[in-house]
Amino acid sequence: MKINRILIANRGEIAVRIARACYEMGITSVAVFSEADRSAKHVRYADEAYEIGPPPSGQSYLVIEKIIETAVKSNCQAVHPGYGFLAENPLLPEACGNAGLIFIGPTHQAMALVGNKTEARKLMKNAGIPIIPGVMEPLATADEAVSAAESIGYPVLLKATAGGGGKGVRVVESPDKLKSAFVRAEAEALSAFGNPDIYLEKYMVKPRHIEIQILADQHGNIIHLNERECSVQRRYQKLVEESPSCIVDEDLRRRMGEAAVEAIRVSGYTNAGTVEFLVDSNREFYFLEVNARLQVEHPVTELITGVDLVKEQIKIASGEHLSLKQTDIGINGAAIECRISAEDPETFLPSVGLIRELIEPSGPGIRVESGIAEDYDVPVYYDPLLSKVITWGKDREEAIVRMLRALNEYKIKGIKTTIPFHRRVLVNKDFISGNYDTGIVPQIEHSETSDYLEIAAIAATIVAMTDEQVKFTSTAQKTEGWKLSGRIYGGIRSIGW
Amino acid sequence: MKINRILIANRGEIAVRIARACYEMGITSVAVFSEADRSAKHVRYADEAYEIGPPPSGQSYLVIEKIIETAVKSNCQAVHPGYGFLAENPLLPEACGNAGLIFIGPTHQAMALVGNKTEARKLMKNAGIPIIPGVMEPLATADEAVSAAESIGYPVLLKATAGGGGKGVRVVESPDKLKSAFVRAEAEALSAFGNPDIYLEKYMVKPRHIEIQILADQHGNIIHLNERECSVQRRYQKLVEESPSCIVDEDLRRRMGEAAVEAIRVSGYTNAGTVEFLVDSNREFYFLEVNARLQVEHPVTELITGVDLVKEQIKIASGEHLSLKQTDIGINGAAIECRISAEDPETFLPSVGLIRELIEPSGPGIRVESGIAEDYDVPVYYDPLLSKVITWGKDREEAIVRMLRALNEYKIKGIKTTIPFHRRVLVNKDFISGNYDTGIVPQIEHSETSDYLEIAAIAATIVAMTDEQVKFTSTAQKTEGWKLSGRIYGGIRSIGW
Amino acid sequence: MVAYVVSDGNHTLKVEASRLEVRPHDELFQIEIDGEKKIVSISRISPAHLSIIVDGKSFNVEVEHFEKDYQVSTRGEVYNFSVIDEREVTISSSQPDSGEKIVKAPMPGLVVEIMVSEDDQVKAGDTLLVLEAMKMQNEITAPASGVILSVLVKSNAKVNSGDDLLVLDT
Amino acid sequence: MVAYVVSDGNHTLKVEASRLEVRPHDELFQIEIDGEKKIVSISRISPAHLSIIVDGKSFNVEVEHFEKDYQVSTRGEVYNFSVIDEREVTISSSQPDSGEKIVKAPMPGLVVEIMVSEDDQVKAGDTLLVLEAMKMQNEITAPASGVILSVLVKSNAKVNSGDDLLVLDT
Repeated sequence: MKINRILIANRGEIAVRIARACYEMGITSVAVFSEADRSAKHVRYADEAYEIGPPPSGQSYLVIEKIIETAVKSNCQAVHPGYGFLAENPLLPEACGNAGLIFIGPTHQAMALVGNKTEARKLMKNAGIPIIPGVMEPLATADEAVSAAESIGYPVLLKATAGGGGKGVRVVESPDKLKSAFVRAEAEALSAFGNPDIYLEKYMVKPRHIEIQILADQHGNIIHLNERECSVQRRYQKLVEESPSCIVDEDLRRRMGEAAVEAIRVSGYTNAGTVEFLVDSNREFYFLEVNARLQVEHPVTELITGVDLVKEQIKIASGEHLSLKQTDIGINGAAIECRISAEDPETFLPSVGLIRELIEPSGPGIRVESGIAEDYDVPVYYDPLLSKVITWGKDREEAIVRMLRALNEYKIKGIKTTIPFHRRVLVNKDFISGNYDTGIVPQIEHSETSDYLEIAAIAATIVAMTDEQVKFTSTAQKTEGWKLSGRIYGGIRSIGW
Repeated sequence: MKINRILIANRGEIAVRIARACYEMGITSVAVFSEADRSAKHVRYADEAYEIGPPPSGQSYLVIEKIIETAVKSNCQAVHPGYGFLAENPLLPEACGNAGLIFIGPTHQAMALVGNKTEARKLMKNAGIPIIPGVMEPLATADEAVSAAESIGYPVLLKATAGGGGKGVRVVESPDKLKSAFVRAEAEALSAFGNPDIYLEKYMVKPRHIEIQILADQHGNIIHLNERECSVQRRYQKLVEESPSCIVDEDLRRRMGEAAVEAIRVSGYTNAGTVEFLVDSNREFYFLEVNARLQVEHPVTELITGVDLVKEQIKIASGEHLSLKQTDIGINGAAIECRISAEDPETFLPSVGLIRELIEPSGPGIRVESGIAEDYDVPVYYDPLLSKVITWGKDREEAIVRMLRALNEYKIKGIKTTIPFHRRVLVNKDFISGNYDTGIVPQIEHSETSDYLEIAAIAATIVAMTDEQVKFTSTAQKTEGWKLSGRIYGGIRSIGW
Repeated sequence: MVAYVVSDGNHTLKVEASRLEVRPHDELFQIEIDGEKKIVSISRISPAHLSIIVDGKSFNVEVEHFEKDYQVSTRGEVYNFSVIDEREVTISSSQPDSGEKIVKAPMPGLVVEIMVSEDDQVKAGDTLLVLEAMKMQNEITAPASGVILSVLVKSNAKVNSGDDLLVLDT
Repeated sequence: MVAYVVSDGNHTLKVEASRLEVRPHDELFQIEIDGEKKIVSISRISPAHLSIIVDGKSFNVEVEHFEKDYQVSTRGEVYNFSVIDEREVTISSSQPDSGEKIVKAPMPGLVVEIMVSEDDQVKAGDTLLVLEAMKMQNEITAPASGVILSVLVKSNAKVNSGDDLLVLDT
């Protein structure tokens, strides 16, 4: 079925990303927005836009009925969920099906199957894919957890069967702490996912997080698009991703790729998806989970393969056969992504407020995926991800130095962002050498240089001196409702620091 | 010799482009600027910056002594000329050599040789490279021109031997107009180049302009990096360029590539250069000239080959062997460039003034090379090129639709630009089909749509209504020297339309 | 309710607008355009940059103006309007076909050459002077035949867009 | 000549500045920094964005400030300064070690849970309340041991950065 109109059930950079793909395919894009997002970039970018409720996402972006109602009312044939929000909730594809809408993603059955961690583990084990040693069923009692941990050996990881995003996850180092950790994990899982089921697996100390991008059509054709390394993580949140991985050679890539294709095949999974693995220091890989959606980090794969994953998603959802064969997929150079968030770069505390000035990096090998604009007021209600910078280089070294250049060029004024943190990652010697794992973030130090201290002090003095001398008569303007405060007053508005 | 510091003898987007390459190579970039360019982007981007004179380029960017003096004073080892200004003046490489500086480009001898059109024609003819039928020596008298035209057949083209940029060029359709055209061309050549020599060749009606990018090291290694098609021209000025060309197949590419490599070899030419050809409707190609510099349109080649031409230039200049072999050069997808100029998109009259708001396009497959920034006052003294948008696609169709998206996203407020013109090129059916030649520009029509007339009228009304109601008290601020006028007043500042 | 007459030369629209509601992130207007009523949501991103949603259609609109001359662009289309408050609309007094005509600079630039002087006879299309801007020489031609009454600029003068250059008696 | 004391906690610099000349595209200042004199060219790109050239070195500097707290960044480095007019420098009266302490919101957010109430005894590091912002729950902890004198916010309240949350007697 030819898709002419797509409702984008998301906001921020990914909603803009999808609207751009729609434009390039001649498809009408339909945005939805909460009251807080009336002037957000995705609303302005889309061809159409409909309000779906108050600012909290529980009353807007997460309300399936409103999404479906808007899609039907605006004559859309399909719904793209992006990532986050409803993207991995099987009730959305189910509701789409009931309303005669195409869901751009897997079937609700396949999504439910891979979303259940213990079911997915069993499936993969039966398919001969290595899994992390652990129990195969949810733990009925804390005592079961104790005996399982005994046989596997500490440290162990407690995880919610229905989990995701690090919630309901606890590392347990020794037997004395297991029972209380189990009780707390159960409570957290119940409150977060409405399902208290907990299972247990071996805790891998500082593995590498490496995932395989998959495309699967509705006719049984499945290909993989190489790996992404996402080991730069903080509290299970990825911060920097790259492709290819420094430790994946052709043989390992082939083996992981085949395992990922098999994982998708046995799950009956279609559309774009990602099979996540942990890789230990012996370069043995273990199935972690299937991400049943487009990933935040999909652009690094796009840059080295030349494939537009969002367009492929739409083509697959409309019933087309994959136009690409496995042999069409190569690796051209290297790509890195940094996620730019509205957070303090030291404390990672959120920072919201008005973007007073915005200068995006450009020039050779730089791609920006952004959900913000100048004069945009970053709301407190949603994920702090503002944008992503992705660089391409003929090799990893060039991609890294381009990323440093991009981070230097990128100016987001009025709020704090994680740009300075990313700079520190990029100059970290373990990161540069490629010899790093998921333990890298705490080791990244703020290597302050006082090289530019004098220049900075001179600049501060000039601004201090000028602000004293210039008497702005701007109150009248401000009350007229212009969003000009940031422009008019030197740097006076500065929520966030 | 390792190059650690480079003086960039240019301004605008190309100076920024070169400074970016320097950053990525760990090289200190040294900018020069006229009084009018103190706050220009290239000055702010470079590590160091030195003023070299008053605004007119004849008193600043074109003064070789000032360039050399600044390079020596700032301890640079090398000078990069960019394009335009002194880039093809052999006196600059000669002066560099005398001052012990590396010139990033060919030797002054090779530059002088290819810069003399009649000498270059003789050289190529002797090397067996097809040239456009015409005389082999400068014409001594108007009568010589008449008899030469007689034997070649009208229309003919009069060209300055020392020429470039369309100056001293006249098309003559019939014998009665030849003599007076010859006199005027001679006068124009003398005033433009200090050399009145004129030659004559067959005027090719609506050929395609296709050029081959070359890299040649100082050790005799020469490779080509495929063709660029630059047939979208207005008064011999390229406006849109693409690679690969729609009419160049593998066989033609190999033959033109070999001819270009041979042209470079017989000229003793080193560094990056371009061999321009005209291609007729029978796909026969004829040598036009060698451009002894980096071209404005070099990014389209970079996007399909993955080679950073500026970095290669610097490596060649420092004496390195080419790290690339001809077999390393492939074609990955397709790329298009649009040159964005400060000109009225209908009349092409210049438009200068303050850039009040700047939003650059981004997302998949878009690269921007820009010399401007928000709050920058575009000066009247220099070339109107503001920036370039280059898009990459897996095929030409994707590159075209991405360019349309980029042009829609690109907002340069306060002055007029050629963005609307480029939109019209991109939707022109001859351009889309690939079946176009250098005659395309006059055929590009302004296909006005009134689809958005009502929305536009509503927007104008809202602004008119609001401007009446809001009384800005901004005079005080303006006199304080802030460059905020554009921000504060709706759209009141608008030199240029 | 304020009414404006908006014209791009080919089309003339009467637009009436009244603000219905100011909300935290937008303003609602009732617009009557050529007799048709619409409710329109306007979010002012910056003074010259509006987000408009009407009947679910979303438009990013850029509006620049110099007095009553507006340039409005959206979705890649550019419209040049005159916008006049209905109360100010009077019978337009177009410039008379004959009489004194002031030739103005169509762009900023440097006067590099003046081809005419006072009392010269010129034909429509004759080059009067050459303005250089951005390395391009631009010929300023006579809009009609007539006699040069006065030349208001000198060689090497820097002029801005709209500056008076010459007076022509036609 | 104005003098400021600029400090980032580790370094304190005395900076004196006087404007020498206003030129069309920049301003020249004489700067004396820790006794050393320099001529500095400043071009103000926007209020918070300066181009500085000194001894040929070119710096793009971003300056944001809230009252006397400055955040200055250039070439990827970020400095946090206090900038005080020399005339205003007095013996700084630091907050007393004991007594009433106001716990302020370190960021804007929603108060999702309050763990303490009036007269509660708390230890340094105890969680006092949870602020949610951008889908993250952030625990606000006691800066010192003491007794809660009053709780100034309610559950579900929206607070801004710097708002008072509780008063603690230490």
